[in-house]
Amino acid sequence: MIGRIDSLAYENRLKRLPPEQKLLFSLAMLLLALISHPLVQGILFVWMSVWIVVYARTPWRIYFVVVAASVAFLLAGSPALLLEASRLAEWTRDDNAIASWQLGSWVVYVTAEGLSRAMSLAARSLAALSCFSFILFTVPFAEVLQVFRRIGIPSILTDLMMIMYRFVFVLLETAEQIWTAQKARGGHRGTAGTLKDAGRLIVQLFIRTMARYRQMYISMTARGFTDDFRVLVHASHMRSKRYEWEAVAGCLLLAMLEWWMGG
Amino acid sequence: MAFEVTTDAAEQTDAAEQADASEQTARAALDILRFSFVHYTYPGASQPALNGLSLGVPAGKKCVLLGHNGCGKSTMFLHANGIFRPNLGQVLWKGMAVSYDRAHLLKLKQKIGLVFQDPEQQLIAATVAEDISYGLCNQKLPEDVVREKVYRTMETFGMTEWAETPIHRLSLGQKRRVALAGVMVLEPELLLLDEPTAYLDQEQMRNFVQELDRIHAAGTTILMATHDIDLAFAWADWVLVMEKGKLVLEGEPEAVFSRRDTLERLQLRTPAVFDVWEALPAALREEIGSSRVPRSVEELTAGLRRIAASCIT
Amino acid sequence: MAFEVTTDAAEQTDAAEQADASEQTARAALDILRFSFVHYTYPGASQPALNGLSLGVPAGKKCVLLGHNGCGKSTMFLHANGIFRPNLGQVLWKGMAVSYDRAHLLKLKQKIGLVFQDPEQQLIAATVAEDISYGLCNQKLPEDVVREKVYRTMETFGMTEWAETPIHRLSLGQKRRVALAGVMVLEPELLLLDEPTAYLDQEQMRNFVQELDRIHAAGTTILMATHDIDLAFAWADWVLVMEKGKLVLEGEPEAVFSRRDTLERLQLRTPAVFDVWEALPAALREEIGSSRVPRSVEELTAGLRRIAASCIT
Amino acid sequence: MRGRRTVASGLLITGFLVYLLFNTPQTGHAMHIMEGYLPAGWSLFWWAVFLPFFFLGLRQVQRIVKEKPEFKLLLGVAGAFAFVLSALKIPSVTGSSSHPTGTGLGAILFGPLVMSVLGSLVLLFQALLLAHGGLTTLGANAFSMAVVGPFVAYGVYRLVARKKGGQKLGIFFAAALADLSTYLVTSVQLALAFPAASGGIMASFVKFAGIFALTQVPLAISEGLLTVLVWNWLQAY
Repeated sequence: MIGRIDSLAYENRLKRLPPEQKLLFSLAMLLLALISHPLVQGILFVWMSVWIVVYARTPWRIYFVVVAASVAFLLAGSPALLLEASRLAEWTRDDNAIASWQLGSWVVYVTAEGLSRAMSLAARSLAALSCFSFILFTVPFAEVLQVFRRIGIPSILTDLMMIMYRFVFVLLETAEQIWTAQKARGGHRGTAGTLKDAGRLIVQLFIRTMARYRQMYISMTARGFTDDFRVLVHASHMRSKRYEWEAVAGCLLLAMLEWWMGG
Repeated sequence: MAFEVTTDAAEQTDAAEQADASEQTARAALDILRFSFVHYTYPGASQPALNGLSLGVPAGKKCVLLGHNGCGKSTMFLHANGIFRPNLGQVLWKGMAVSYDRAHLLKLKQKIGLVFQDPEQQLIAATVAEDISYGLCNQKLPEDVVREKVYRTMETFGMTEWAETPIHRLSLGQKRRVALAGVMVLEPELLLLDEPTAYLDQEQMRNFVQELDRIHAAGTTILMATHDIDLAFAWADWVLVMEKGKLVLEGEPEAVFSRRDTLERLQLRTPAVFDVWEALPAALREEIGSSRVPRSVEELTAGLRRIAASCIT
Repeated sequence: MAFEVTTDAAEQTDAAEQADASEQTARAALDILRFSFVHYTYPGASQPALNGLSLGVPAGKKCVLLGHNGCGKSTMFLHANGIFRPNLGQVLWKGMAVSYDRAHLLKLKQKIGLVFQDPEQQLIAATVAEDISYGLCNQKLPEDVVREKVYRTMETFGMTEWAETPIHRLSLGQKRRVALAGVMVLEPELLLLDEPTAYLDQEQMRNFVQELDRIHAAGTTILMATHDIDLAFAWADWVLVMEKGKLVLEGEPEAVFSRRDTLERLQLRTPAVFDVWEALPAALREEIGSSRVPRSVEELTAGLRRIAASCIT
Repeated sequence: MRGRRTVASGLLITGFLVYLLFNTPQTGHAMHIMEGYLPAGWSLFWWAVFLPFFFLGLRQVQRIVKEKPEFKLLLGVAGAFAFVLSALKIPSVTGSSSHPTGTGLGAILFGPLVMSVLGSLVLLFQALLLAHGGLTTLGANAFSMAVVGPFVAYGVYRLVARKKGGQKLGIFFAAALADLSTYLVTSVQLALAFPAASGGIMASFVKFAGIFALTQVPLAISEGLLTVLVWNWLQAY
């Protein structure tokens, strides 16, 4: 998955649209997703998925993996949301239980409210996820960084992010290489062996990271580093009437629907 | 003999192809490692890294693998010892299809030693002796056997005096040799090397090649990927050329490098000695009277000097 | 002319030394960069990395620096643009001693471009265009000037289509070119390159050398450290050889490579073409009639073919 | 009545099976609360709790950077290192795999406030490059992982390592407890947002904590062991 989202964002069909527009659009939708009714959330999920899979041409398999991972999270939390427990003595049937099990002196049961709460939570989460995914798959990280710079995020943060972004891929490659080399030398045998090998990898990676840092400091000095990492904000974007129209109209329609439903 | 493995059938006559095919079958028996129509695409990549690769590594030879960066050499190496598994096609070790269960894979990894391009990525432990022992420890051998093997290997490689040296204090040339020693301690039957001479200076290079010759003389088949055409010509018994995940040319060095048209298409140059030899006046070549193209500058200049000397006498 | 800079005075007569000395003074005026008796020892190291290094880089030439790994080449580069400061001795830029205050250093770094061995170490920004702009932004130039210069440079280097590509998606050859572009955008007068061709394949190497020739033709002095002796001979106007933190040999390529005894002591080989040329029968060399040793295999074979053709006619 | 009960029980068992099946590969990131999971009010609340720590950390970073500009580069590199660590699969003592967080080591090396800045950036990267966690829930996630975790690690390390020969033990507990505290805080966050019908917040906390204990306790032990291993090896260099 690592690097996959990054390269898809870089190759997506909506890459030419100004990143500010895309960010604003998805954040507005995210907000709506958090506060609206399940019906609106449902429509929102479908509509954003269309943006992601149809307009941006994100492979549906990848999008599905992201959604499935979130469903797994929802499922993981669902027992806590659905199951209620109380002492048999204190339990009364009229708790709206739609199912119940007796475990010794305890009763475990599911209420109608619990079920509807879990359902509405799922609707909200999936709608929000689709808005969030739209940013992931259509705005390359470099452009997120550019927007951060333009809206006045402190340079210390944007600098750190730039350095991190650059090094994440350098170090990932190194880590992968060490991992492969360990495998090639017959490593990763059993849990204890694998844990040890992971430790070795981390140590190697740490040493190499420090070496990289020292080299990078020297080469940055050679390039005139004083205290900042200022770079040119280079962007060649094109607005699209068609997409702007659809985004604005859709937003308005959904907001109206929400208002009409008594939001 | 040189086989040009081409999809453009028009380039060859059927008869020649059939002859090649039968010859290949005969050779297949002698190959220690064979790739048969192997396809592999990295997850998320649009282009396959191996696109129906078929090749054989003849047992007991010093083989060289040529090709541009990105032609699939490293991917091929990772298939050879079972780290990657083909999407399609198969890898054969001594004529048997590689099986991908744990036990077999572990054995395969011991029989096929892989030395990576960057020694930094391969050296795992803190000191030289520890690192060399890594592969042995993974085989769960008794400690005294491990100790004995490590010492013996360090002696052969002449590195006993650095045994306790931390890896990061070694020079690049030394690191390369430790990486090699860490693989050779497992006594593999086939040694795969990915650009082992990059960044080495003349002296380090010479030492490294000597080491390889010693290893080969002791009975190990070697396959080395390199960009150094002159080294390839001077050193190899057998040359393989890959492009875009396929084998495009294979054969003895002279045969391969005489396919100028193909090499030019691949933007590979020919060895300097080879070019000079071909450009020499025919009379001179006859006078030198070597039955084959000299493999190295030393060999060529020795030949030239010999005739100069004979002119004087 | 070749100067062997040796401490073993017995090797040379006094007269010759004096002649050399006066010649060196005359040349000093032409040197864009000069090291004068520079000593440097890394903190904690027992051996000095530079041990009284004196050398000059002649203005407007394509220079090559040879020497084994660890001979002090990289340390010398880091002294050249003022990142390291000599323990003893001085560095002169256009005849003036380098001064180590902030403002001067920043100017010096702009005039002396340094391209490191590993491009990963030099590239910092998220995309190609951003990275190329980094050095300019450090000079606090107005944004439109930066933009214009970045665009012009990307165009000259033929990389406009990758302008917005993240660095980690580039190939090694492309990364090397971006690193070079990021330095050249500052229009340095002297370009220092540390082993720029390692790991490159034939095609990438050819492109890179073409790029360097273009940069040189546009008026930049180049000093390249390399282990590739054949490339050095084919490409350089001036060759410097270092050992153990000292200059041991300098001069025009033919002169330097004819000092076989010294090179052998240093365990450096001579260029293949050079060896072959020297071994050719004298008659043949005369027939080819080149006034100087051919610099590359192409030049030599072209010469040989020419005489072969003239024999036929 | 009995039929309905059997069906319900069957559903419950299937649900648990699906849960275990899907959840295992995710364990390492199970503690990132996903986008949209928290109601808007709680998202905002956790952002408000998290931001003061973040700003304090940022001020400290800026102070150090002013003196030593190269510290910026070092921090960036360290952040990338932490991100790459979190993408590694390490075997958990139960046999499943998980991902180290490196929070413990980071807090010991850089101090908890600096780590809160670095940790939040790592979380942002995990959100944008790996789709783990989310934007609205970033405040809650950052509070548990980049604020509470590092502070606990730092405090525990200070407390235990002060005693003679307690360094290794200190490292182990710092790393393990940083993980555990993160998981407890996340459970609190979820419990507050979703109180149980009977028993309220406390009951809900027990339920959430119980679920994640399955994966998080072994993970915390693995992480503690791993951190000690790494620390020992680093000492050898």
